[in-house]
Amino acid sequence: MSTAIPAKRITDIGPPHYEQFLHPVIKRNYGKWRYHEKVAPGVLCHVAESGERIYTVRAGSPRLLSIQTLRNFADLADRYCEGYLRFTSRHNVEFLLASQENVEPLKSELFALGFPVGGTNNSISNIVHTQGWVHCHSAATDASGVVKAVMDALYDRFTHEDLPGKVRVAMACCLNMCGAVHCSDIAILGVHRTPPQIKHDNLRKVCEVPTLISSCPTGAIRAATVNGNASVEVVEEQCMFCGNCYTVCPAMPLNNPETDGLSIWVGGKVSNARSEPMFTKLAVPFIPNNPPRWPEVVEAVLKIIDVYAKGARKYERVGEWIERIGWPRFFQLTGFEFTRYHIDDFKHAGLSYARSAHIRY
Amino acid sequence: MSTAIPAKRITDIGPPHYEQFLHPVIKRNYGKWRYHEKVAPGVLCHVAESGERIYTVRAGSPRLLSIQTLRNFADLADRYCEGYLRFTSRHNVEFLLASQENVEPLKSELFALGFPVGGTNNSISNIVHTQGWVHCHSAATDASGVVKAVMDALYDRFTHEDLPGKVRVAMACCLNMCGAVHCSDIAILGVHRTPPQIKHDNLRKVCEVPTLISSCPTGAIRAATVNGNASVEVVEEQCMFCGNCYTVCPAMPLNNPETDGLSIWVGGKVSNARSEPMFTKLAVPFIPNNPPRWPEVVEAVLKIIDVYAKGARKYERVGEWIERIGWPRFFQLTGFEFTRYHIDDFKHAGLSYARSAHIRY
Amino acid sequence: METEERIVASPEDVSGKPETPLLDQLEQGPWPSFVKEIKSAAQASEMPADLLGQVELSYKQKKGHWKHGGIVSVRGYGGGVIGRYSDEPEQFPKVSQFHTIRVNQPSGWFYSSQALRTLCDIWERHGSGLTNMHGATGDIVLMGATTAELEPTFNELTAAGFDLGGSGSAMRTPSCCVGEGRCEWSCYDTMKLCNDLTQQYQDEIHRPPFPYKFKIKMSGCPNDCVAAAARSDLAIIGTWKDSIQQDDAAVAQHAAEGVDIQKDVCDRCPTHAMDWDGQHLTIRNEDCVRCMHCINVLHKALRPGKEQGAVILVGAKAPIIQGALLASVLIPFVPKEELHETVTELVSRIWDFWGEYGKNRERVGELIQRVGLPAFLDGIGLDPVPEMVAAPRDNPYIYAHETGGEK
Amino acid sequence: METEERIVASPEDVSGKPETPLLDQLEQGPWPSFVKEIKSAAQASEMPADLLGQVELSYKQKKGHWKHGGIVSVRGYGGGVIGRYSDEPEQFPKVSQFHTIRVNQPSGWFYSSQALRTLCDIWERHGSGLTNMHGATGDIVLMGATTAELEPTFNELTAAGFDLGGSGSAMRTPSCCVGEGRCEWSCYDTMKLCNDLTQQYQDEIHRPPFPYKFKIKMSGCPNDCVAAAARSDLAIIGTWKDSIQQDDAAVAQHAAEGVDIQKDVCDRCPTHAMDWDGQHLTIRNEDCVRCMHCINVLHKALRPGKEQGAVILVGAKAPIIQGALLASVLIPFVPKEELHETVTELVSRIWDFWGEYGKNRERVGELIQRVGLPAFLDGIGLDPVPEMVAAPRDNPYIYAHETGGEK
Ligand code: SRM
Ligand code: SRM
Ligand code: SRM
Ligand code: SRM
Ligand code: SF4
Ligand code: SF4
Ligand code: SF4
Ligand code: SF4
Ligand code: SF4
Ligand code: SF4
Ligand code: SF4
Ligand code: SF4
Repeated sequence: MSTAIPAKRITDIGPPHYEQFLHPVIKRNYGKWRYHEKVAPGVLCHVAESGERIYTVRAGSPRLLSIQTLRNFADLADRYCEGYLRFTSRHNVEFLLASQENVEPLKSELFALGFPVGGTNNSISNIVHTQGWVHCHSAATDASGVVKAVMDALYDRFTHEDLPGKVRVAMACCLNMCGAVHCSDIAILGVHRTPPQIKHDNLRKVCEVPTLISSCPTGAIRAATVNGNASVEVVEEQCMFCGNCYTVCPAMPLNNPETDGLSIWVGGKVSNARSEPMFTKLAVPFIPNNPPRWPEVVEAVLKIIDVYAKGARKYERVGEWIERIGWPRFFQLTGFEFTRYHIDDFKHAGLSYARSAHIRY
Repeated sequence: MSTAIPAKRITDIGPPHYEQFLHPVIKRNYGKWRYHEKVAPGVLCHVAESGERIYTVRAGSPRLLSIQTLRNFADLADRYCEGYLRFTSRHNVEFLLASQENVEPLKSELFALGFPVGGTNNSISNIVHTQGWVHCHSAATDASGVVKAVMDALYDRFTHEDLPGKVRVAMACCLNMCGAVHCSDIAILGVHRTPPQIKHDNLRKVCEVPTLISSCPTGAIRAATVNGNASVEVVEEQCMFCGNCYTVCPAMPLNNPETDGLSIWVGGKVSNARSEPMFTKLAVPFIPNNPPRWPEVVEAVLKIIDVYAKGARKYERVGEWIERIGWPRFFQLTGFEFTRYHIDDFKHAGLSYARSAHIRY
Repeated sequence: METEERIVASPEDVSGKPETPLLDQLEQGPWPSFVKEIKSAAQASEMPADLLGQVELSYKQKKGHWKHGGIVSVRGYGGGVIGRYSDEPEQFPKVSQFHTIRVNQPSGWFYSSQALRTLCDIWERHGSGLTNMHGATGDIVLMGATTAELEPTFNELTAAGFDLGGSGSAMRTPSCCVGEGRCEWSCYDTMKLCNDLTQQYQDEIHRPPFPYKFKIKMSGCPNDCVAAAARSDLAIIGTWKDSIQQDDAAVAQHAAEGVDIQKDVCDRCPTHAMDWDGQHLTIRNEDCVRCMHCINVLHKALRPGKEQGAVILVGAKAPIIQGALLASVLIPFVPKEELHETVTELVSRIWDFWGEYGKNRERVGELIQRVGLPAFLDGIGLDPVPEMVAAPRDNPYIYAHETGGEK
Repeated sequence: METEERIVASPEDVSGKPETPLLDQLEQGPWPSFVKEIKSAAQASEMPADLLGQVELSYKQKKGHWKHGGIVSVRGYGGGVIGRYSDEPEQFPKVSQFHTIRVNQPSGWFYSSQALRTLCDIWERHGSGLTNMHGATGDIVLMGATTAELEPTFNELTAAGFDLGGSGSAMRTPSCCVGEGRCEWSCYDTMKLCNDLTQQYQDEIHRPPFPYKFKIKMSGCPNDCVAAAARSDLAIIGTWKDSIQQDDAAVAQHAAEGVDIQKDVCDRCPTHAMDWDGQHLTIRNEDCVRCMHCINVLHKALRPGKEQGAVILVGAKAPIIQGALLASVLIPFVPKEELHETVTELVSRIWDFWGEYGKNRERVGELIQRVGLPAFLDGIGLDPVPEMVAAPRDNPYIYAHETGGEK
């Protein structure tokens, strides 16, 4: 396939300098922005001290993009944006426009191409997610498919800004949690629930046993001789299916179609706005894999957003809302069952118990 | 000395029933109180649904009381209270009066006897404290003496109700913390700072070695043979002088006049009012023993109360005030040095690090 | 290592009693002086003078002079007395044995003058004449008895209607706030429950049956005037389920008398459950966490609701061994009518589990920390409820074996 | 144990491509479809069709079909490529090797249409035509290359001015929020710092030298739009030291436009640092914790102060191995002029300490948890300041050896 191979090998040049990719309005007003206006869902206008304005049109993206789609984006940028665009930290695409007149035509074209404009202010932006069955060996579920199913259901929440506050949804397909699932308003997390299936035949060949043993956070792995091979065994009661052993040793896969599935987490955040950053907490311990549309997952997410939208005060993030109403009410309102799995039993578990008589009845 | 020994041995009768000790007004209105009035520092009036009133006059006590003083109290109770009195959970004495006219005469007599009236509402009540050199083998300092020195300095804070909120001061003479030192607005805590001095000669005779070894929270104690005796050794770097080994084994005393002393802690509370109960946090890691008046301890406590009284909002407890202004400001205002010892390094230490960009400058 | 040199306390004064120049300084100052108390007790006993002498030595040397106590008690009891011996018995022979007797206080620390005098008389006959009113756990502490006087003192005490409190790995003397005795906020009868439980557990108090100590404390409302949540294995804290009782006229009166209701009440409500429009106070009781603050401030206008009972919390303790613990919620609400029965049943289940799984010197709170709350709940047969946690787990390390992979 | 039966995916349709009835359902619905994207890429490459087939198999079996990746990279680099192999290579030969190439994005993810097209063209020549714009760390992810195409792709990329990002136990591709590029709140130039650091650490990015991965993320203000505090070993978060810049006329305008300043702004300030009397907004800046909320809401009226810089936090990470960590404060404030120098010096000290004491696969945050912050501070030569802790210790278990008993 390859054609033009350069003569001299170039290395360690780092990324191209961003300056060459800045819209002229941005270049002229770099670091001299004064304020911004909220024009419409998915449309922002930043005003510089100079009075110059740059419009941003943000479109939702499945993140997994073909070069065909990228070329479409490039064409749109040429047509409306003097050729400049960017992507966001949540994998949306942003078109940067000097002229307000171009906003509506660009929006129409984006919608026509199937890329909704939205995700700004108090809407639900794109779901930050991971590889799933599309590319990762570690996945307990797919990522793109779950995200597609959930975002189909949240479409109006993307194109409208009618929530009390920002809601950040994230998805990761295993406990490695590539992304910020551990600090999201709502997180969908793939979980394994059976211990690794040890491939005793080739374990010694593909793994370093001491590294493997020390990889287990709970010390569940012990050296053992199995069928005459030096191998390991897992004390099953001590295993909580984190998959760390599999990461360091391919002979320890956890995938199990019977027991793999998803869990739902709520109430995390990263921003320092009002409250300090917070971890996401367990809402639903397990939902079985139900491709291609994972309806139980979609339902659980919608349920949370629904009660949040009804109950939260303006600017309250999901976690802030729950802190105000209390966890018992959250479980009441969502109808999720509170189980022993919700009670922490890991390292700092003891600090998570309710240590006061502050109770809502 | 003993005289009248009863004929039959009586056991397991429990305490006398409280009812016989209740003032008639209290008996009549038991469980039917309506509200209370704040009459004056140290004087409360509780009003029953029936309209009846009971006055309470609270006097400060050193807690260590002679029978002579108790008899004086009994006389006062007879004179003004139909013979009824009680003590409080902070070891003050409370006289219960049916008639308001008796309040002032009683107060005068109490002051004359050297027992100040006060300790109610937003004053500083009695310092809950422990045995110290007066009775305990474990003490790193005295308790009664420190308390006397501090309360002399806080006298006006006891007889006046002019603080923003309640301030509870507690004192314990070793890490066993008999009392609620770990949850007080200000706590004075005796500390050892050198490892146990092992009495190898008689250790085996007076202690069970496995129990001793397992008593150490940090695993610093190991079996060892010393001068031919089966004994133990302490890995000094692992010892943080908690004294638990001494509690289970008399051959492990920690007392050391050179290194024993006191530490000051702040910001704890027990009540659920407003904020949840809180632990006390380290303010001053070490002050040497300086009997009989421990001037550095007195000074540190006064300093805290002084800046608190100036800076706190109404009803704010010390811990709530510090949470609002932030710990950096607390150290600034008090002038206490912030050291590595203030940073937790015990079991859940990692959770005490500042996990946000919320910073006051 | 311990310094072996012997410093003689102080030259004796003319009366043959040691001089105590350091302690004498603690007779000065306005706060009542324990030194004066000791000196006053010296009128009737020879022990206080030697106590003063030994404490003076401690002040000089910055070092205690008590030996680690051995086990002493009265016949048939395994506790209630803390044995204490001087390590300078030659210098201070009258305190060579100086034990304390823990006498179980009446609920709420109420006394008649007569009862107080009876105690004083007994103690004058048998001991040093020094007391603590009271010990940190709540007992009347009679401070300074010889071994020989323990049994006679005990016999006189029981004859007078008093009995010993707990020590060692026993149920400790329960204690409670004044509650319905003199407080309008008490949501159950703390003094009665305290007395009932104390009577019920006489055997566990007097004959240590546990891995370690077990303390029960009772407060009538969330102000927790007996600091139960900080220092009792079982804390019973009164609360209510329905709405705060509100007297609008009295609210207005508080406002008229200068209470800034917006600032001092509404703004300080932890869940912002109150609105004040300058005329009327509205409480959204479903948001109220029963913290007591508004009731404390508007003490003539607001009161706890009528559906009263208590929240039961478990596991508080001081730092030794694994770090201090605040009590955590075990049963969010028990109606006051059911409190005695529920506590009795709960305590017996907790003791069973603790007796089976508790390690030596492991408090119930530490046991829960070690095995985890879910296992503890299984052990005592309680269902998990969200009120038990500040928040659900934030780590994904879920052991899901019990169900064979299915939850 | 793993099921060994082999299920054949789907009957092939007439074109010889497998049918994908399950995935096809994900072409429905309003949100853009990754299935459509894969099908569209199939126009120019044979890989996407086999990818679809394998994913369809996964959907059928509820099970992934990728093997644990081996190490593959380009010449002289130790990372930048994630090796990936199908465990059904016979059924899906075109994805038997299906590696991803991590291409370091330009700061702030800015592109010209020309640059985008260049990337597409290169990727059309060498790979599947599928991308992630972008990976969770920030890279341009070129998804689906054979081993043989890695080197040619790399050569074309560098010729076009692009280079690989990080993987493995390396410095990972730094990333930043849009910052001064399009945000009025940015307190330092995030894009420049991100680019400078990326260039400076090329060697550490391309040749893994550490015990584990190391991530740096930069946000221009405490809104933290790149989630640095949740997922970077070093988080550089812009903030200011002086007072919030306030435009009273614009405040009034916000109020006129319907913002409820009392309720939505003042009442939500975490430290209640603001008063609104209906006319004028007063900020007590000494109480402000720089949370951004009031600025966010009154976005035309308030701005960060003029004395700008950043707070540096350390140690965030996902749960593996010892539990997730949020970043914690290491340096409370660095003036923006000194940021580059300070970060460079700090990073080198952290790497030294980590290199010496870090265990295999131990992130910096976990190392700090293990050895304790005081020891870490000693190790990197920073003095403790109270801003580093949420609160001082609450347990009395103080190791005081370092000073021989004297502090
Ligand atoms: C474009 C982007 C930065 C970038 O370099 O790519 C960005 C841009 C802006 N953010 Fe953000 N944020 C962006 C990701 C984030 C993230 C990170 C994330 O979501 O992973 C956060 C932290 C989220 C969290 O806490 O979990 C974030 C928390 C905020 C906040 C705080 C909101 C809160 O109340 O907690 C604001 C303030 C606001 O919206 O009022 C904010 C405000 C803004 C403003 C208004 C800043 C400005 O003046 O330009 C920008 C437009 C926001 C909007 O969408 O309405 N941005 N913002 C990111 C867009 C992501 C997307 O496509 O949706
Ligand atoms: C007598 C006593 C109960 C007893 O059975 O002995 C008692 C009695 C009352 N307490 Fe208390 N409290 C008593 C110890 C406590 C304790 C326990 C302690 O200090 O060890 C606490 C928890 C302290 C803590 O949080 O660290 C306590 C926290 C409160 C509070 C909550 C204050 C707060 O803002 O946190 C109130 C409400 C108030 O004062 O407004 C309260 C209110 C009251 C009231 C007003 C209740 C009433 O309506 O009668 C009583 C008079 C209080 C006063 O002193 O002004 N009481 N109170 C205790 C007196 C101790 C003393 O001699 O000073
Ligand atoms: C007398 C008293 C202090 C006082 O001056 O009032 C006291 C004195 C002693 N306590 Fe205590 N404790 C006393 C109340 C407490 C309290 C407060 C409470 O009960 O409300 C606590 C904290 C709450 C708790 O239980 O956690 C307390 C926590 C301890 C501990 C640490 C226990 C723990 O689990 O953390 C020890 C060590 C031990 O038990 O081995 C201890 C041990 C001791 C010993 C027996 C010393 C020892 O190492 O064996 C002390 C005897 C001193 C003496 O010679 O007189 N004492 N002790 C209190 C009992 C009087 C009474 O019966 O009324
Ligand atoms: C591609 C990407 C997910 C995505 O779909 O975007 C990804 C994919 C993988 N991550 Fe990740 N991580 C990716 C960003 C993250 C992030 C987010 C971030 O960097 O901001 C995190 C959480 C933050 C953090 O670092 O803590 C993350 C936390 C992990 C972990 C857990 C690390 C930990 O210390 O907790 C692992 C496990 C490991 O390193 O062994 C991991 C491991 C992996 C591996 C290499 C699988 C493995 O076990 O070796 C995945 C390869 C998937 C594949 O075949 O494509 N990945 N990974 C992201 C990198 C793309 C890029 O370069 O832009
Ligand atoms: S979250 Fe797990 S399964 Fe998903 S991409 Fe990351 S490592 Fe792979
Ligand atoms: S999955 Fe995690 S807990 Fe289970 S054996 Fe592997 S490393 Fe240990
Ligand atoms: S705190 Fe320590 S020294 Fe003081 S009485 Fe209790 S056990 Fe004894
Ligand atoms: S004092 Fe505490 S830490 Fe030191 S050896 Fe004894 S039990 Fe262990
Ligand atoms: S705890 Fe409540 S009921 Fe008991 S005395 Fe205190 S305020 Fe009254
Ligand atoms: S009791 Fe506390 S939580 Fe309830 S309304 Fe009053 S102040 Fe608010
Ligand atoms: S982090 Fe702050 S500076 Fe950066 S884009 Fe977000 S709001 Fe703007
Ligand atoms: S930035 Fe945050 S803390 Fe500071 S005044 Fe505004 S809302 Fe309050």
